[in-house]
Amino acid sequence: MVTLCRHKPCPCEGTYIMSILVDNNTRLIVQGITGNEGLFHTTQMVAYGTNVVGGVTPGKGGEWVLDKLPVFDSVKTARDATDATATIIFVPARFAPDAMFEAADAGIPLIICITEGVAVQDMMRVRNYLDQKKVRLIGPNCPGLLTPGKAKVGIIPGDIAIPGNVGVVSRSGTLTYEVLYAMKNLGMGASTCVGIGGDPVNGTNFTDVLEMFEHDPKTEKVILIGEIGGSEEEKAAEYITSKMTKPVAAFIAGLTAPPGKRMGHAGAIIEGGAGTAADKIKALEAAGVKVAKHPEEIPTLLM
Amino acid sequence: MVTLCRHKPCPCEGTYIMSILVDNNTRLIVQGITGNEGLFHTTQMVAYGTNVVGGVTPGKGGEWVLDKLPVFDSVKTARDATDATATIIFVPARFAPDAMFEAADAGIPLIICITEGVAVQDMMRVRNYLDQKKVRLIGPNCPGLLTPGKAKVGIIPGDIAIPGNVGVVSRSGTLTYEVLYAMKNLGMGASTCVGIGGDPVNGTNFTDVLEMFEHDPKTEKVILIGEIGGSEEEKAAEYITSKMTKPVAAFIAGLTAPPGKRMGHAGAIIEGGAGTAADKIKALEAAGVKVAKHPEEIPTLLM
Amino acid sequence: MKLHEYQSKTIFSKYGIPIPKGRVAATAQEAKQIAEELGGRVVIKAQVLAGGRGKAGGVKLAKDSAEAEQLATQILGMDIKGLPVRKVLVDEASAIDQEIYFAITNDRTAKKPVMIASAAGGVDIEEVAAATPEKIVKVHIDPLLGLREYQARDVAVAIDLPRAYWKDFVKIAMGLWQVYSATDAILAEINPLVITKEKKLIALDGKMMIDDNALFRQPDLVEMRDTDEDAPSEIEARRYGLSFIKLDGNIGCMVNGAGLAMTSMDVIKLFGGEPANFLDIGGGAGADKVAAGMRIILTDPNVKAVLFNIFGGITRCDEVARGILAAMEEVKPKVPMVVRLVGTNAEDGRRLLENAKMITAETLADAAKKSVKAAKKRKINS
Amino acid sequence: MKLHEYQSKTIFSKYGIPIPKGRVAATAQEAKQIAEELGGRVVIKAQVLAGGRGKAGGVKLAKDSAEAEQLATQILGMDIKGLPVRKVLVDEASAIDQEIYFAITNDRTAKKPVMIASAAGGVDIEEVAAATPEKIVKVHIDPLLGLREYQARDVAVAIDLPRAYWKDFVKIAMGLWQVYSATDAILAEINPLVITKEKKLIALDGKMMIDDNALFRQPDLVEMRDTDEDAPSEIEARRYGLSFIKLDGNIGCMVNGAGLAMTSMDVIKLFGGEPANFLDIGGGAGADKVAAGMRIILTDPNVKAVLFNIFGGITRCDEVARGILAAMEEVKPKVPMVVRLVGTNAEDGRRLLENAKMITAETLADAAKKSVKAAKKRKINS
Repeated sequence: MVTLCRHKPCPCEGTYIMSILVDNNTRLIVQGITGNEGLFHTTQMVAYGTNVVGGVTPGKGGEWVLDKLPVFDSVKTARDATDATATIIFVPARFAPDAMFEAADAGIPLIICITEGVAVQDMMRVRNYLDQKKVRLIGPNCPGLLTPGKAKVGIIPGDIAIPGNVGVVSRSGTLTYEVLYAMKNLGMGASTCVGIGGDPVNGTNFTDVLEMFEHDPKTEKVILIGEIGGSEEEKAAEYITSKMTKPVAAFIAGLTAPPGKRMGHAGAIIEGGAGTAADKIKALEAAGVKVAKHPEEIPTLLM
Repeated sequence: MVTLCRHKPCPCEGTYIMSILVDNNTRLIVQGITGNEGLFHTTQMVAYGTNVVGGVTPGKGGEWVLDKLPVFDSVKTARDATDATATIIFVPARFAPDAMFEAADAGIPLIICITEGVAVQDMMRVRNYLDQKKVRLIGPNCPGLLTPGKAKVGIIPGDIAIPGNVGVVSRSGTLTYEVLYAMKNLGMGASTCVGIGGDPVNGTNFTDVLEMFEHDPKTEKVILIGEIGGSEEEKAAEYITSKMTKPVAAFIAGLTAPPGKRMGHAGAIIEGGAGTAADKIKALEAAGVKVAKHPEEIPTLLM
Repeated sequence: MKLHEYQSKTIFSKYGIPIPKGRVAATAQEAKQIAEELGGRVVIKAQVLAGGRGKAGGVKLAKDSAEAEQLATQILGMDIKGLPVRKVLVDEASAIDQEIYFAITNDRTAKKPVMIASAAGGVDIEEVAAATPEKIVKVHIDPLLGLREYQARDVAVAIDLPRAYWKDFVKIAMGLWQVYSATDAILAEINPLVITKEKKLIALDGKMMIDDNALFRQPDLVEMRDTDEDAPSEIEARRYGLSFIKLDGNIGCMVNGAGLAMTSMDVIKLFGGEPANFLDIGGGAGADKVAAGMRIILTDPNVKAVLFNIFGGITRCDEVARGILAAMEEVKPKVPMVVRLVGTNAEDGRRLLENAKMITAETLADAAKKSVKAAKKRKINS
Repeated sequence: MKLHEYQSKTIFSKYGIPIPKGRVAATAQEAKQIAEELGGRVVIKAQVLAGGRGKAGGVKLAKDSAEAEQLATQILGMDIKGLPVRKVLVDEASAIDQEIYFAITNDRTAKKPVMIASAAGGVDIEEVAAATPEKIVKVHIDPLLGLREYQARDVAVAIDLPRAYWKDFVKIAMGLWQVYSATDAILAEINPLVITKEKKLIALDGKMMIDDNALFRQPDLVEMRDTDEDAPSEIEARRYGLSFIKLDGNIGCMVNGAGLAMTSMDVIKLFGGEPANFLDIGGGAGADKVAAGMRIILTDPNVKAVLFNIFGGITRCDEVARGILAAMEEVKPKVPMVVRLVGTNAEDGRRLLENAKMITAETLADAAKKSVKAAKKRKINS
């Protein structure tokens, strides 16, 4: 069974799962387990030692995957049969919203959605519905979670990270691997690596994860990997300033990126001046965060 | 300010307002205050002594009603200006759903909707939205609330009831008046009378109100007035059996009513065998409730 | 408001639910022609807004167009539960492998729409539901989110639908949800939804009921209303916004409020009488509504006495009294009238009726007793 | 995906939002004819997918059809921000009393759609937002419930819209919400929404952006895509599902993942180089995608060196290596190539490239330095 936050008073009000998110107690199902990507990464996750307990592909209930994982027609039957505590979604973008609604309705408290390219109006509906149900979502368009040595729930290559005391949170995919790899090369290990995904509307954000790391006894330092767009990095800087006691180092991608296609005047009005890499770096530095000039430099800032 | 439930442990989990629902501390606004019905009943409520603090009619903000009640363009401005704790809705059926959504969004914790004829799919959306926001709704299609001698929030004629220790809850309108009138003629007074309305999908139900009465120190006995259709009376009987310590008397209208137009097979499947007056009477009698043969008999069953 | 089978199926088809080829006919000749166009065997189905038409002989299989004409003649001459058959639907016949029950309706207890399905569809579905409730699947729909495909798939799984049909079933379910939402239905029912020998899912029969309170935004549906089958008195009542149901007794009732109206009927019965109707004049009814109600009551030759029970709230008793006086002027009733006025402006109302030779009563029980007595007396006299 | 003004306004009109009479023209003759049909004064507006066209002289008022033709000729000959004007919209001119800003877009922070409005509409709205944010009204919309009329009314009140216009404004707001929902828009903007001297509310200009991720369910909108204005390399990239943006530097980049692609550009710059493009081949790209990406990069004559930075995860390095080899076979590149492969199947990939005369690197910093050096050398040599 999942480990719930045990802090008293509980900073998350019982809404999320701690220390952080996944470990050997996680019982994982895979939505889209018989698809190409689903099957490939299920194999990888099982090889890593993740406790995958089954999968879902409508129309393939009753089949078996890797000779030992049962396939179900629905998340509900999968959960009933396996006591799953988390689900990872590998279905195509147009089916991903339904997959998330289904997981939430089946009572799965933690959903990791790897799928890229989910329509944003769908994501707003999903997010608002999941919030009502107090379900935690990671992603979509994210590489998932890695608690080195314990569980890999996603697509982060398992061999590029070693266990340790540094929490890593990132909006990016392969850039995260770059950082984990640089850490490993310096002998620095990660407590958990959380890829929150780069979509404009997603589930868990930087501040949520920083809060988990702040309260996680296994995490002593934190690396934050951001990029241009939105204002999550600025919000993270606010949280770091007001609540965070553990040291944080960061990297922000996109200093040289051309300004994105503008969202009319509305974009400028809603986003305000925020969103550039320079602004984000400034906000983080003002919060006492050391910001690296290139990814390989990040771990050295915490040594 | 409204009086919140003060029971420890709180049986309502802080979601409703007690002792019960309205009294002299209620600060009421009227949605649709400048309409015919709204104005007529505002006059009656003010005359009764209800603390009406203003009203809402979009497009008439800045006007005054009865020389002393300010009219606002929106519930939000009305609430900001008056600190209203409850609202009563007198707008036409097609605008009533919006009026309820608006009141909920403006943060009014208690909504009484008198309007008759609201479409049922609208009501399902309203009810589910209000539940999310933890807003209490009475009605629609109901006569509202009367706490004799303190506050009249609705259309129950004030002079047909006297203060007392009997809680009255009813799905019907004029049938409720009949019972209050019979009580008064016998010198029996009411703590609060709650008209929950007869629509298939509404806000507060019998069990909610019975629970409030059970915990209300001012209520010693309860009268329940039901009618054919649905299964709220059967649910009430279950609650009475398992939780209620105060004596209850009841009347169920419709013993001679012809069976209603049938809702295909689905109606029979969903409603099951329930819904007839005879079934309801049987369920209530099994719960120890004395059931009257005609309305004037009800008060005598509690004497 | 109920829709006919042919109307329901036309709407189904608009939202992508497969239905048999066919058309509605008002004459046997038309039926013959449709059968010719369709070729092969056809089903002739009486279009009446009443259940049990199959058992009443209103649904017949014809092997060719000649037989179709003959059977249509027969069915168009029938009365089913008192309703004359004015139209028949001529559908191509389907070879059936399985009958499924599938509907979306409101669950008032859950405050949500609900899908209901069963592998044991057909006319005996209610017995299935009563005897083996485990064969009935119910899945609620979030009214703010709408039906999601996985919910439809869950239903397919739960009724043991073979996998080959899941995709089509999901399409039908999503279509039925759109039908339900777009038409403000309180019921959208397919029974049976059949698997044909050709391995297709088809909605063989359809039933819809529309929320009368939502008709203001459903102008197309209002035009579909078939008033042929309502009693004239009910059509007249609807015109005035009155809620009226004709019954078999002899004491006419006019009451404000549905609950009080039912109660008045109950009390009449309790004291040995039989109500002739249910009539709720609603809240705040003016003199014209009251007069219309009285005309409608007095059209019924069975009525031997009339009971007025008005508890003024929104309704003002003086207005009601004026309506009664106006109607008496017009229809010159010959039956005794018992009137009981309480509440808003009751004094004024009573004063207005002082010279109208009506029997007055103080309480409902008193009024009921007096009307029962008056009706009996009248019976003996007449 | 951006829509042109004329496309946006056609959609607005479909959902009941009033727009000026007018039509789009591809030639000055057509523009003249439309002006004749409309009569009176007309506005000629360049249809390009770029902002600031008014300040660039792309919007002109013509007093008659002759002047319309003359101005259309002039505007159709323009380039605005590098984009040739291929079409003009000819609208009847409006006499304006007030300009309002009104839009619905996504608020990513709130995870909800948001209405934005201001009484101070027009081209300077962003300055208004920056200098006097209190003049900007924002109201969030529940994505499960949708826009409700009272919210639109609240906006009308908040921007001090005179009461006489509330009803029309609410209609326009509900219409814009339907536009936004039905088209999967990420932006539906009316600027200005004007009050005319004739006391009417009209959407004088419109701008829409559609969510590319939702185009699978928007076939009608896909057909509206104007590819004339995209760089040919970007169109080619889109065909292969690659994310490509041309830049002004001389070091071509091919990277998997947007964040890592941006980072690679940043690191090139950090070590003194200038990236020639942004190119994300995405996750799990096969050899064909890689080959297409390489062709696109090498079409740019400015490119003096290419940096491949692949961190294998879903993407397998051996697949990427095969793509590089295939593309090299085809395009015979003459510029130096720096390649860095890490992660899934990196060993296999490196082995495949052993004989391809590429510069290899261990880290990103190393790879960036080497490519900068290679590009400089090449510059001197060439």
